[in-house]
Amino acid sequence: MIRKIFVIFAIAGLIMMLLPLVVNFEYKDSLNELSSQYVRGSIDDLKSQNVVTSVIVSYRGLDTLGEVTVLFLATAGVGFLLKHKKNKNSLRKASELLQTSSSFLVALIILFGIYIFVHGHLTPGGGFQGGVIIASAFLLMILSDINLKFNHLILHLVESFSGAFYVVVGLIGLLLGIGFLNINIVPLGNFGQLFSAGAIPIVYSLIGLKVGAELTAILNTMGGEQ
Amino acid sequence: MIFSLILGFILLILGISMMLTRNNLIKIVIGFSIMDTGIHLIIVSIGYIRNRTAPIIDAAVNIKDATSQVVDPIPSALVLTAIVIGLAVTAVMLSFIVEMYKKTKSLSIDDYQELKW
Amino acid sequence: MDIWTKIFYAVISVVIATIYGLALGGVVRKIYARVHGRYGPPVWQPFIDIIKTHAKRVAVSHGIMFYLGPVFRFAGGLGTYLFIPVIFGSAVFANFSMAGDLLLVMYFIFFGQLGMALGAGEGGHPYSPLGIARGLSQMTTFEVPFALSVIALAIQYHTLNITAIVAAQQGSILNWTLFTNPFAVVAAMISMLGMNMHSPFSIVLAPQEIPIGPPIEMNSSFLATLQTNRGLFVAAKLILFMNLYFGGATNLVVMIVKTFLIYMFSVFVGAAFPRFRPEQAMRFFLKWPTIIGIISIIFVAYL
Amino acid sequence: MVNPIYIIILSLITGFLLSIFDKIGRKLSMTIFYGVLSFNLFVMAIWFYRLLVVDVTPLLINTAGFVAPISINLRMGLQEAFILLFSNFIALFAAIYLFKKFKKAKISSLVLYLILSMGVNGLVMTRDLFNIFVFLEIVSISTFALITLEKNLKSLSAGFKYMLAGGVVSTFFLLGVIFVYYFSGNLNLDFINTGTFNNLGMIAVFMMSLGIFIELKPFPANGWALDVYEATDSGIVSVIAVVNSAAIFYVFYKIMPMIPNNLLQLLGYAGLLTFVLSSLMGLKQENAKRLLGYSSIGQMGLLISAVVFTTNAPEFISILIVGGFLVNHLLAKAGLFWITGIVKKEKIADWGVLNHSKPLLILFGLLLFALASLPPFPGFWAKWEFIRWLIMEKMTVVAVLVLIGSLCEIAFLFRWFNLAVKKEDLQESQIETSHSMNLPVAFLAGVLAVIPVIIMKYFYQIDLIHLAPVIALIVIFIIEIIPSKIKGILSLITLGTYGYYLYPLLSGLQLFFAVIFIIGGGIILISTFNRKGLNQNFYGLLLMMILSLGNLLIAKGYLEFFLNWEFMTISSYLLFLRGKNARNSSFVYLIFSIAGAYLLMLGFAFAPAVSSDMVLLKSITQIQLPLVSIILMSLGFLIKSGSLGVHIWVPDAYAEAEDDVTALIAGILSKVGILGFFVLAVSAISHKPDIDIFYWIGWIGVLSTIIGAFLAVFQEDMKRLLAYSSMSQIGYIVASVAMLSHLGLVTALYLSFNHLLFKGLIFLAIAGVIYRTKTRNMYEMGGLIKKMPISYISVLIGIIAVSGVPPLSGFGSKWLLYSAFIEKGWYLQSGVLFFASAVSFLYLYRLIHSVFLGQLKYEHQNVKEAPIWFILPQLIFIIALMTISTFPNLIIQPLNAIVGNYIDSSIVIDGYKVTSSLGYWNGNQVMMVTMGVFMVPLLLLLLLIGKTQKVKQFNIVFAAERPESPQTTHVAHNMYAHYKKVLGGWGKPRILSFWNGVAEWTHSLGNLFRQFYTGNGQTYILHIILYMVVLYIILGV
Repeated sequence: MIRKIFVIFAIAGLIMMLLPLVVNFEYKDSLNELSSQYVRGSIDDLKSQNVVTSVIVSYRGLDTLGEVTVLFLATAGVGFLLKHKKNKNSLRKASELLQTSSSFLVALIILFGIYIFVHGHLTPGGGFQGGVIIASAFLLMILSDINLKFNHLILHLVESFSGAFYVVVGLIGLLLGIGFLNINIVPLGNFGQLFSAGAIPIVYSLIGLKVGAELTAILNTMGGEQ
Repeated sequence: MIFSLILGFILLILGISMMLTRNNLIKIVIGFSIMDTGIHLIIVSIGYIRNRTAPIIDAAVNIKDATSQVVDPIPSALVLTAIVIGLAVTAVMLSFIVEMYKKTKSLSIDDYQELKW
Repeated sequence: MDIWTKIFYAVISVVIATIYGLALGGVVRKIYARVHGRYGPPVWQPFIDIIKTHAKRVAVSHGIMFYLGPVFRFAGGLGTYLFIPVIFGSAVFANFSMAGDLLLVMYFIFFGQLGMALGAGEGGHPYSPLGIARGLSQMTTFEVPFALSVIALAIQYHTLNITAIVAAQQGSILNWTLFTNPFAVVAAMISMLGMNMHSPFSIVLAPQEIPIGPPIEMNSSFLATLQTNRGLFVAAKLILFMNLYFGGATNLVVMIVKTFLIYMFSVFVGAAFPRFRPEQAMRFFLKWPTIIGIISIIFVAYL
Repeated sequence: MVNPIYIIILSLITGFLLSIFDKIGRKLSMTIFYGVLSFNLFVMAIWFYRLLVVDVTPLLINTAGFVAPISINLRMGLQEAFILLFSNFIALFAAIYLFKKFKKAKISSLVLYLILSMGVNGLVMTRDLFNIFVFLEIVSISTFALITLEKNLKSLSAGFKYMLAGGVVSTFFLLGVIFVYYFSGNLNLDFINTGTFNNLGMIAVFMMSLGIFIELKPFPANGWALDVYEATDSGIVSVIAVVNSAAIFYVFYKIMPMIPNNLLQLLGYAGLLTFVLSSLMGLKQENAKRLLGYSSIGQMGLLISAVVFTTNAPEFISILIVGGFLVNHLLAKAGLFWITGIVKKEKIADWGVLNHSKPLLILFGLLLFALASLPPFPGFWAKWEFIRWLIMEKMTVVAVLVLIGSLCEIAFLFRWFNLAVKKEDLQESQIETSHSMNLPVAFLAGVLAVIPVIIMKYFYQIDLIHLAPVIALIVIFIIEIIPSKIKGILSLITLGTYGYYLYPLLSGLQLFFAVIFIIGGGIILISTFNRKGLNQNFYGLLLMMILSLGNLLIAKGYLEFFLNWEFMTISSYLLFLRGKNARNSSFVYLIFSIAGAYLLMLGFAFAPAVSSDMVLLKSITQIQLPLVSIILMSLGFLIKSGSLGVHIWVPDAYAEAEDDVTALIAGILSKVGILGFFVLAVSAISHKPDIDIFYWIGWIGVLSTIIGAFLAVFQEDMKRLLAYSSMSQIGYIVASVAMLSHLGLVTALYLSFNHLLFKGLIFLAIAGVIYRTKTRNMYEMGGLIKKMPISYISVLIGIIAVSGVPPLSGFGSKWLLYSAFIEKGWYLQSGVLFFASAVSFLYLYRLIHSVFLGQLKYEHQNVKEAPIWFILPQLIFIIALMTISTFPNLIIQPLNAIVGNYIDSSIVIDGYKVTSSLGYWNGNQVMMVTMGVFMVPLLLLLLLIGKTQKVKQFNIVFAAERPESPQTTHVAHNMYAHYKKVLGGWGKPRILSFWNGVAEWTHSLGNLFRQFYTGNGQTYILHIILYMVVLYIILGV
């Protein structure tokens, strides 16, 4: 009972604290200096159509590297926590419909995923989104065949090397003396084209592969759990 | 669009209330996810500017005058990171629950307080 | 002054004081007997006792400390006496008072008591430590009013030099401490009752429970030494009180009269009152006499 | 110069690839793993060196080819290098510590660990708010996973609670960050100006700061942290408690400029509250790791308050304070956590098992001392400066609370230490350990030991002679394998050399105390030659104590004085602890001593500065000490001298110490409080305080004498009896000093010297008796005069000197005492003193009678005289006593001259005759007369009964019957029962009850507060949210 009162008090206090932020909130009517620089820079310096991608991969590349690391940690952590132990035939088999449809959908979804991360600098999307889509394809496979076994080694290799290459790509910039995670290490190309925005597509592809592999690994570990 | 901000805050409060009141571990994690989602909504709403388009400089945007036509790209970039991190935390939390459940066969948070004082 | 002359004078002084003290003891016994309705021993009985005990053939000793106990005791009596100027203005009776002041005398009293207690302790008789424990305990309590009274004197006369204190009381009877600071005298006189260990403060020697108290194991010459000392020591104490509170003495006769009267006070009280239990006696000293002592200090220091 | 960003790059690449390498072999992956961690440490070491020595300009590392704020940048400045140096150091050594576990664990654990270490580096270096969030999450997630290195229910549920709490907290941090961005349009710390924020902006800053702040585990929003500390593997928990905490603390430090001042102050107080309460709660803690957990959150709280409250301080001071606390916490805590892993005992009561491994026990002690902020470890200097700074800033309450917290912390830490040292290990279990686990601990302790030298040399320029006590300790420790006697001789030589070194530096008062400390110490030291075998850990401590006492005399300024004061406290505590049953007694001693030291520290903090090139004993005469300073310092000195009210440590400590140590303590250590009072007195003579505080100190001294005497009367244990006697005697000295008159000071010095002689004498004699009879209870002895005549003579002379009976020097002290008191006008006091002096006869007689006189017990029929090594120093003391009794000039004249430096003499010395305004005393003549009057009856008796009849034991006049046994015949037990009756209700131990009450209440209070930690994860979230709300409300009001 006392607990409830405290909970109510806590929630009420929280609302009281946050309410001014909502009530007095006003949208900005122009970009601030920093974001204007980003928009201009994305067009002029990075030749990247998608400003958000520019921010993610280039300007705030360190964040993204961290983000990738976090995901990697989650994979490692989940793997560390859970044991791989497959318990066969304990679950109901997937329906015919799911099995059949998944068999041809998977390839399409993977293709779509690849499209998404390759075009990250041009259209909405990017490595993370693409990776998630790819993983969803594998989720579909797991759902359709619960006893499915993925080749761990390949997942592993993809995951590890894509991550490592990402860092190496960043390292190249540092070695060239133009700064860690600089995407200027390959020609920038022309604005609006697939091969533009320097190393952004490369980075995003690596991220896409990594995220796809990692999420699949997580799903695999969790799915294999009893 | 201020609606999305309000919604974000509502989700935030809702998530927290859920974490504070639900007894089931899974539900607490769901509460956490809801709270997280609320934050993500708030982040996105922050960068919004009225009557502007997404920060993608394609045909819809005049390159010369891009800065006055697009919304703030930074929150959008940040939210991506935040989502991924939220996902990672949720994944680890769930695997904790799986392991804990294996040990005690209980999903009630009240059954996990042997460490105290 | 030549040191040999000094010693010669001291010997005379000691002999006189001892004889006087012993005689006083005889008188007391007589008085007690009369109060009890008996005839009582002759006044010179103490002398006879001493000679008799000395004449014992067998002297049992329990060890060196036992042997030295009476020595300490007698040395304590001698020393105490010798550090007190007996007769104001007399070279013969000035003793060795130039070596120290009132504090020295007060602490030298302990010398004999401590030595005696040690000697008696080695005797190994359980009654000795019992008596000593009581005696020492009682001593701690009656010393309090006495000390307070001495402090009052020090405040009053701005000195702890006994000769100077006596000198300050000369001239008129009204200059006596008895009249200038009556509270101090009352406190001191009550504590003297304890010091003399007459009834009601005689539990230390309580003959029924612990036959004759600490010196129970003492025999022959050991006992005789103690008895001799008792005479000297009583005399020393009385002279000290006379000096401090009753104007001192300028000649032997005055001294004998005054000390006799002072002694009679404790004798009369002793004859009239029954004995206290140890804790009663000690509580008594810590209550009224102490308060009076404090009053005496306040009286001279702050009023 | 290696760019620090390579730490991140290398860690990430290897992190990503480590599991691939592991497929080849665990050896390879392990090599790479440790290689990277070493690389990190190496990089930070060279950067730290560079920034410290070569060029202090910080390095700014931009990423992505753009400058900040467009891109995220990292910073490598001195502070970052400092934090990361230690963090990487601990990370590497924790990994080494975990070597065996890592060898068997899944490869993911190594990966997680590597990334965790990377995250910490990034967290410290990054200057971007959102990037902080990212790195924070990296650190958190890897930590969450690593908590389950030992996968059991405890660690799982603790980890889960941690995740819930961490999740909520970081959500609020993120919310704050995003709104900060909204209001400032920037995320880079160097480009955000919160000064321009409106109220809404402040809410954002509030949430952001609280997000970080709660990660630092403030009370009561820290239950999760405690559970994690308790449940996690020792190696991992050391990383969590130390590396993570340091990094997050640094994040807090980074965002501090953004936090508005009122919030900052509030957080400072919240940190302080955490420190005090967690120390309080630790008192009730029985679980070793949870205990360290309480200590950790306390230390973090202290760090926060230190960093908040010293924002305005000069750089020199703030570096010393914050850096000192930080390093202290990092190193000591990590080492202690590792030891918990080695010992593998959950309950601190089971830690007696450490006795099986002496080196480990010593390391444990070292780390514990460091954690307790005792000198010479870094925390000591930090605390000293912190308190001074707080007082200077008029934050007295904060200073007091810090000290109270520290005291509680010391209480629970040392209860643990005492259990480890003294508790018998009943299960006879062994400690299983390996070099990979021991070495990190040892290395850490080594680093901790080196830092003080740096601080002393570079920060303070303290003369390294003040390290002599520690050096002596270490040297003797190294040569521990040689026999005890040789070590004893070496110690004597050391003392001699030290005295020779000291002599030219000393004069007056210093010289007097040097004689007491060094010569007195040397004489008593002879008695320790009786010890057999190796006798480990003894002479080092002994030397440490005596040298620190000597150093007190040449200390310049307050700090050096206090440093040696603490050395003295530590060494004496450890000496006490050596006693067989000294677990509780030494603990009480330590707590009281430390409390006293803290009072002293406060007192010094209030005092105006003194010139630093003059000895404190001299420079203090030139300044006016403020009243509060005098009061605080007097309280400290009163505790040390065991005065009334704070005397309860005295009897047990004296009684339970080893017997020769007791002599040393009573003879020498008890004078150190007196030295303290002299420091106060020489200042107060020339600068009278506004209120006559010394009058009350005088009363305390006077009451100590009487109550100490009475307490002594009722003891059965002779060492306790003598302990109370010391309390009584020291009371005389304190009262005499407090008079501040010439005669008073002379008396105090005279008494001190005398006390050394007679207490040293008696305690040594008693030590011999105990050595032979193996008991301390007086009623179990008796009649020993025949078996141990020399000891008897020693005690006899000793008690004559104590009691003040002429002709020995004791009377001189009594004469001076009463003269001084009456002259001063303290009449009632002198009445009480007289009473006390009379009461002292009771216990002195009891002592000598019960032990040496009366009936010899059967079991002591074959007891021999005490060993020569006990007798020898006794003879020296006897000779000294007799000499100054016969020729009092030898001592009175120099003392008169010493005190004459400060105040005009009021006595006349003419030959052997001393004349005061009241009376006179001729010690020589008294001696002669006494000799004379003693000889007269002796010769008489010899003449009359030259031959006595020797009789056997029991041949006594006992109502014609023989007594049964010596036990019943020997009247000794409860000897003064009748006096108890007299005292009635006055005889109750009220002060003891009072302190017991204090202890009980403190523990109950601690227990009350820790009920917050219900163990329920949900409640912990509630705490966090309520904490924010409450703080917000406080801030709004």
